[in-house]
Amino acid sequence: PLQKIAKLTNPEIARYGRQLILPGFGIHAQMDLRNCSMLVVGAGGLGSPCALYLGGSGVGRLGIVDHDTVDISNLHRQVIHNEARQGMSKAQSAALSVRLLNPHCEVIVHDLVLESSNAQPIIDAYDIVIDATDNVATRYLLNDACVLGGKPLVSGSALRLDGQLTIYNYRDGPCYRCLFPTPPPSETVTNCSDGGVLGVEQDPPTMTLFSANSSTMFRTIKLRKRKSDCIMCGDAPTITKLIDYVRFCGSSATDK
Amino acid sequence: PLQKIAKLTNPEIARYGRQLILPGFGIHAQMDLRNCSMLVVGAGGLGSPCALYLGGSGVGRLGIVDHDTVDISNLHRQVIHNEARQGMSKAQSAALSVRLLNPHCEVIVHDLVLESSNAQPIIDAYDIVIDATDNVATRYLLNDACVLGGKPLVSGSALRLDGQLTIYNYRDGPCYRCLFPTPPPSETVTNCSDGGVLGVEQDPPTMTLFSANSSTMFRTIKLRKRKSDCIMCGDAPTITKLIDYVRFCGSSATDK
Amino acid sequence: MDPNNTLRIELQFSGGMELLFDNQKMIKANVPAFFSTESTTEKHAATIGDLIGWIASTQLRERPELFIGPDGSVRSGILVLVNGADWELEGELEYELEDRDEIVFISTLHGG
Amino acid sequence: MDPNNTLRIELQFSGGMELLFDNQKMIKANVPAFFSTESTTEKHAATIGDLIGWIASTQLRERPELFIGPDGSVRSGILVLVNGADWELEGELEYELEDRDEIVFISTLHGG
Ligand SMILES: [Zn+2]
Ligand SMILES: [Zn+2]
Repeated sequence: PLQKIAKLTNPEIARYGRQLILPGFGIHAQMDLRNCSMLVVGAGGLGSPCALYLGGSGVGRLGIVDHDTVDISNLHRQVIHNEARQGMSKAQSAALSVRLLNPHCEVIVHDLVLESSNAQPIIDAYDIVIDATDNVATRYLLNDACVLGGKPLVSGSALRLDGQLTIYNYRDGPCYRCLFPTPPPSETVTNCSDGGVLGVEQDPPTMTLFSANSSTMFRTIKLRKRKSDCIMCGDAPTITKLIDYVRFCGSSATDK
Repeated sequence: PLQKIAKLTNPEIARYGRQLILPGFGIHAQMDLRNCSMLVVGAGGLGSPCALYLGGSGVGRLGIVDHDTVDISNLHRQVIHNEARQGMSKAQSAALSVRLLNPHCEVIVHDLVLESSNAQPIIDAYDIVIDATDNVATRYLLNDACVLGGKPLVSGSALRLDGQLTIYNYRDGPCYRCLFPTPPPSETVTNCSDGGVLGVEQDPPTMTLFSANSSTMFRTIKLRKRKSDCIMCGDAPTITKLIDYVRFCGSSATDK
Repeated sequence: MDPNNTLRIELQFSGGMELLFDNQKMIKANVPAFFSTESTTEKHAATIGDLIGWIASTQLRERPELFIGPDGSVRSGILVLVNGADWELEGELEYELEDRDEIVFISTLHGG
Repeated sequence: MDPNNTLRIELQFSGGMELLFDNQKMIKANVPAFFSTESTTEKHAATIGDLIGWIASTQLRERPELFIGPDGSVRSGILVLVNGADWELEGELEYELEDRDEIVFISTLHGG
């Protein structure tokens, strides 16, 4: 686990000074960031700004999971990569950019596909998990591993001009399965990977919606609490270890 | 002016392919971007994502104005720069990053302070102007130059955890002076340069507010139309060339 | 209670749901205030459950299975909001519609 | 019309305005429904102009000049919303308050 420190170094104070004087943020929030490890799953459209801003702002340890390689067709919105890095692992490329921005952030590259067989120890090693992936099977996998590991899951998704942002498994709020006990029929899942959203989330449990082509671009929705009969996070859970998520979600789950 | 092209090259089609298949975007929107020149004024907290995403998405020509140099205390949120570029002009550094991301975007560096004496020809050379600056005097300067030059002005601002986004001088909507005929008293202006927001804007004229610490994080406000008695964009304008904005706004205008 | 009454309900669609409704993000619908209770002639006040069936049969232009599930609720992966709140807080299918309610159907997104 | 009536007005503050009000982003205020017309004993229905003066004298803890201008309107750089819309669309100072109105005061931001 990340070794906690008791005070910032002088170079850190110089770097984060503008945040330190922010009312409602300050030294305590900066120390919380510095002593926190976060795992960003996916270094694509959502993972790009996510990793850049988290790394820049002073997260102590940042894990980046992605098995894909940088392709020219990614660069129109995956701004953490660049043209010279075509063919490089996206996790590697994202880590390079974060290290150039902030050498104080310890970046860990997970150049792999997250699966039932390997997810739990990786999730367990971080304090907070951020789902920036684009398929249903990984969403259920991350949800279950986060419930089993007791980690909050920040889940972002985007499609075309719409975006959604939710925190699951946090402060008596729901897990992903409380909201969506069964996966959608495979024919309803489109993984277009185009669009974008980033935001902040709060108590009580809410979902934030973004839509660039409606008159009310943003709305915040009050969500249910944790469901006592949820098979994952409820009072008597029936799932106690990771399952086969590709089978659970049907054939479309890992399509892109 | 930017030379218009009639069709995309094959490398461009490969790069922007994911956008080209986006419903409601497609080839026409991509051509509009490609044949458009935009000026981003300010390469700081708001200018960073702005320049990266506009450059990546395929704007034909992107001008970047900033006279500041990269400082270590900028890097916590000005993610277009990096640690090795300390001391480099921010406009230069931002241009480097955009070129690495997308060599198809023609990036023009304006390493200068925008003033009454030099603003008009620079503004006139672009199709759309984006105000990502942090002081009142420059907001009025950009507003007036955009009204005189007939350019839409996309104005973003952020302070602490709040953000505001508006398009001025566009499709019979108001200019900045229609909303704010006189500058605020100097003691009310804080240029804390901390926070962040980015978004999209629409007909009718609206302002989008972002607040990370209120329960309704986002709201969209319907704005007045252009005011016929506005001294800048009204039916009988009394300002017909750029004025002294530092004097107009009082001493605080260019403080940081 | 006049059984010919209708309720003015604002239906909204998001996250791709609108593609099933001719790309309309919003429909102002006049929904019957009462529905027949199954296998009797009695009528009961319209619930969200009734609304879902009514939408599937009167508003949907294509592929109702992308909207309604075999159990008569919305298919999995759709979140329903009643006046801005998760419908689970309002009784889900049993919630009785009121005049001028706003009901939102959101399909979960899976882009990254 | 009972001149002792009050209107329930929800005041919101944004863009730093809240710092003038003990960091409250929202205040549920009971505002007099009628105000005296200057230099007469007559009363008139409360307008936003009256509300601004009332806020400055009853709600503001410090530095009222950061809220109210010398002309009795808000100081420059503050945008006022009436039920979500720019107050210019509603008559600005002359708008007559209604019970349960939501009035938002937004200071323009100048961070970049
Ligand atoms: Zn659950
Ligand atoms: Zn004007």
